[in-house]
Amino acid sequence: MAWDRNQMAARAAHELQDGWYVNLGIGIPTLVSNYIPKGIEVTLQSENGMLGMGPFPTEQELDSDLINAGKQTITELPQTSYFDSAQSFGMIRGGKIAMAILGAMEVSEAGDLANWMIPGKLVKGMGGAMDLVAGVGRVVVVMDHTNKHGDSKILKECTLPLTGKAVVNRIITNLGVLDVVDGGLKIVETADGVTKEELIESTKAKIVS
Amino acid sequence: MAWDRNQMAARAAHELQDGWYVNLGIGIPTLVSNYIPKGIEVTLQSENGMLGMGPFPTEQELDSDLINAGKQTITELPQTSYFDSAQSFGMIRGGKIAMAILGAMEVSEAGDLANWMIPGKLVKGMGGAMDLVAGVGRVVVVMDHTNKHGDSKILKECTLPLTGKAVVNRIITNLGVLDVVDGGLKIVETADGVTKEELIESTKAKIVS
Amino acid sequence: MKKVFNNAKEALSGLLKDDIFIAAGGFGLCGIPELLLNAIKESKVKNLTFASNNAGVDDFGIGILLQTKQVRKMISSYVGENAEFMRQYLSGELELEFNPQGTLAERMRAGGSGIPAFYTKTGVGTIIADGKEHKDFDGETYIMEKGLVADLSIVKAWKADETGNLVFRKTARNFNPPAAMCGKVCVAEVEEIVPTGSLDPDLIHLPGIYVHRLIQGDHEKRIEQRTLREVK
Amino acid sequence: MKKVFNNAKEALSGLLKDDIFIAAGGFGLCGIPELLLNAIKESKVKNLTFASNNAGVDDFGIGILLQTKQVRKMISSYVGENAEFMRQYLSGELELEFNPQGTLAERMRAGGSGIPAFYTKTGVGTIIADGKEHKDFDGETYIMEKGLVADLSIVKAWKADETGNLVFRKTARNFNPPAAMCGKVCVAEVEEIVPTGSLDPDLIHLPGIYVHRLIQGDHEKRIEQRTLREVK
Repeated sequence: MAWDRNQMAARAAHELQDGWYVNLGIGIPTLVSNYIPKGIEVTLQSENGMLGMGPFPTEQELDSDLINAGKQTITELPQTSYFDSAQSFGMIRGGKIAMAILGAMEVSEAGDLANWMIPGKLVKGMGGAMDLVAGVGRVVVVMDHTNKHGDSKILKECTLPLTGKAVVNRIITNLGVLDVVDGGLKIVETADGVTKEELIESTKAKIVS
Repeated sequence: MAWDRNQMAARAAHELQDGWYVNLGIGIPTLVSNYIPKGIEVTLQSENGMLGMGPFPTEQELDSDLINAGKQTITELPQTSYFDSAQSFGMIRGGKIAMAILGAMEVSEAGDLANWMIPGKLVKGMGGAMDLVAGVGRVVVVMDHTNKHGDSKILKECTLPLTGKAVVNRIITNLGVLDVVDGGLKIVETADGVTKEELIESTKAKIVS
Repeated sequence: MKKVFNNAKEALSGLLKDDIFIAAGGFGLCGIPELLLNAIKESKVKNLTFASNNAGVDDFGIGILLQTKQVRKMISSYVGENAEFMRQYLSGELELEFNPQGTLAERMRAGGSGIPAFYTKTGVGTIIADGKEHKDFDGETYIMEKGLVADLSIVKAWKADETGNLVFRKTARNFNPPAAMCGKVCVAEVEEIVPTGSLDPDLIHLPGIYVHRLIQGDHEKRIEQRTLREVK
Repeated sequence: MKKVFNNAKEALSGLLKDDIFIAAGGFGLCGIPELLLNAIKESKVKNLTFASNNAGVDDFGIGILLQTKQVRKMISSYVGENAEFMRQYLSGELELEFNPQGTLAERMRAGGSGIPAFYTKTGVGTIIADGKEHKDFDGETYIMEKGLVADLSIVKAWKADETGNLVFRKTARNFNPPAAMCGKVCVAEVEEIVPTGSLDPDLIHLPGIYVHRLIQGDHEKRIEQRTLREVK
């Protein structure tokens, strides 16, 4: 019933197209790199200043000068290039990154995204998330459909402070896939064992057909 | 009587300070590099994208990938670095270049500079001159005091289209040295064999003391 | 996704149309995309707008497209070396927009970096500022300049790997990186394509993300002003 | 003009005062000017404003200056790793200005490049846009962000020559070049100073014009999240 984290990541991986430069957020989006379809070459950007992010290092490969945007140690690949953070966000804002796959706290039916702060709670900062959603060619959100209280994270309007307004193109949850279209959200597909009605029932936003 | 081109360049070279990064325009300013005082290290910028410009090449050193802003073949030095033109003008606009020494058609008593176009005549373009005069720390003009008709090139107001408004700090001519100060121009020194009166007489701008 | 093409004509296939806006790298005749310019000439597309610091000379660089009257407008900082340019400009056949050199470079960099406009002191109080928005910051006046986004960028580099990572040589770098950034599509010509993995990732001047198509070829690399020093 | 100093304390001599604004390179704990931060701690200057993407951890990076309460304000994009930071922030002792990461990097680059302000889409429609000038370009709304100019920049590079030309290593480059650019004075610490002439002029990441003082020293280069893959 419904998709687990890895199935969500695998579904998100089907969004990738050959030759694309892509930015993956932390959490489930990171798992997407495990499911890149055969024959599809994508280059992962790490927004601190790297294109061509490789896997985590072995003990021998560990290098304190080589970390990703989540501050984890990583490795480089044959096509890797390094650059400074101004250049890195230049390519993000300039639309050179074809797609970002990100987690979210809330998404609205207009494609508004909230994923950086909860008022009254510890605020860590938006990091590069606002730049990414404003700049990249396509924003795909991967998240659980509901929060731990069972409430829909897809809403008519976000209740949390926004990361970006009208920035999300597609939402992939454990229950299915929705596109942000004119007038609301459109169901693209449902997860294994989930009916259209169940998906609609779990979604507190306008579904259009 | 008065300074020749080389004496003007030699005088201009005394404007240089140790450790400065400097941009020299074409014409007499280029000659300044022949008179850099002993013990003074300056680094010359070529605004197409180079710091640490060396002398013209020998036949053997000739390299089509290595030219200065005047499109002449040049050489590099041990401290040379190359960068792109956006970075190059970033350092110019950002005030990182301590001084530019430039030629001029006209300078006004307010420090306005005209050195790029004569209406009705062939206009070649301003190149980097507008960026230089707007951005560098100090602008020194080196030019003949009068034009070929014997008219002062130092004026109350420029008659030609400006390269920059209130940008010139010091004017070095064949007759002497003038500073742009509040209310007009101040005589700093006169050239060999030129009296203060002669300098004033040749200058169609307000001289203050 | 193969970026490497056999020649300039193939690399430009599908990208050229009348009336498009092309950003070109190079300064003077140094680091200009000569092979791609030749292919544009042969394509016979016309009414082109070029953002390029210079306009080449009569028989090299963008100059060859002026001879064939394929250029409608130039955005440049200095065009002094080109007699045919001047003839067309003075006769009104060719439109010319002068940009200060640094403003032109920054407009390209901005357009490629999602910055629609920025402020600069360059040109304040001159005819360049006419009609542009003025704004004061900390008591100084600046003018607003807009980012440039070109339909196509053509650039020249020294080396590339197969993923389009570029390395330039000496002052031939010049406008090539900002020009590459500002194109919706960028085609690069290089002297040598090396296998992916043979360039040091720390020493790549322009990451392959900016480069969509790539060719290797022989370059004339003409010298505009051969200036030698006397050897004593 | 000698740029090379013996140690961090000497390199900062005459540059530190209460209330100054310092831009620091580094991302997380990677590529941070650890020696200069230690010397700032020892100098006991206070009321500092820092523009730095992160705030270090409690006992490393800018965190050590939070422990000693030398910092009045941070301009950062992410400060999640620092418990003392959060305590001071929540108690009102520390002022915090969140900047989106790309906006912060671009503000530094702009400030160092004579650009007092630029427009970006980043943050439009969010609390980051509150009070900022909005402007439409081609039907899209952007906000104006201002360039940052710091009294002092402190950065960390891998290698330098004696004229201050810098080379960085892998992702330790990050904010260091833009931070260096935006300082009225910039002090750099490196792992190795090599003789002038031993760096390839084509492969210098940051020209020495941006670097006023220079030290060589031993770096801890602490790893924040040691993440390994399993070897089968």
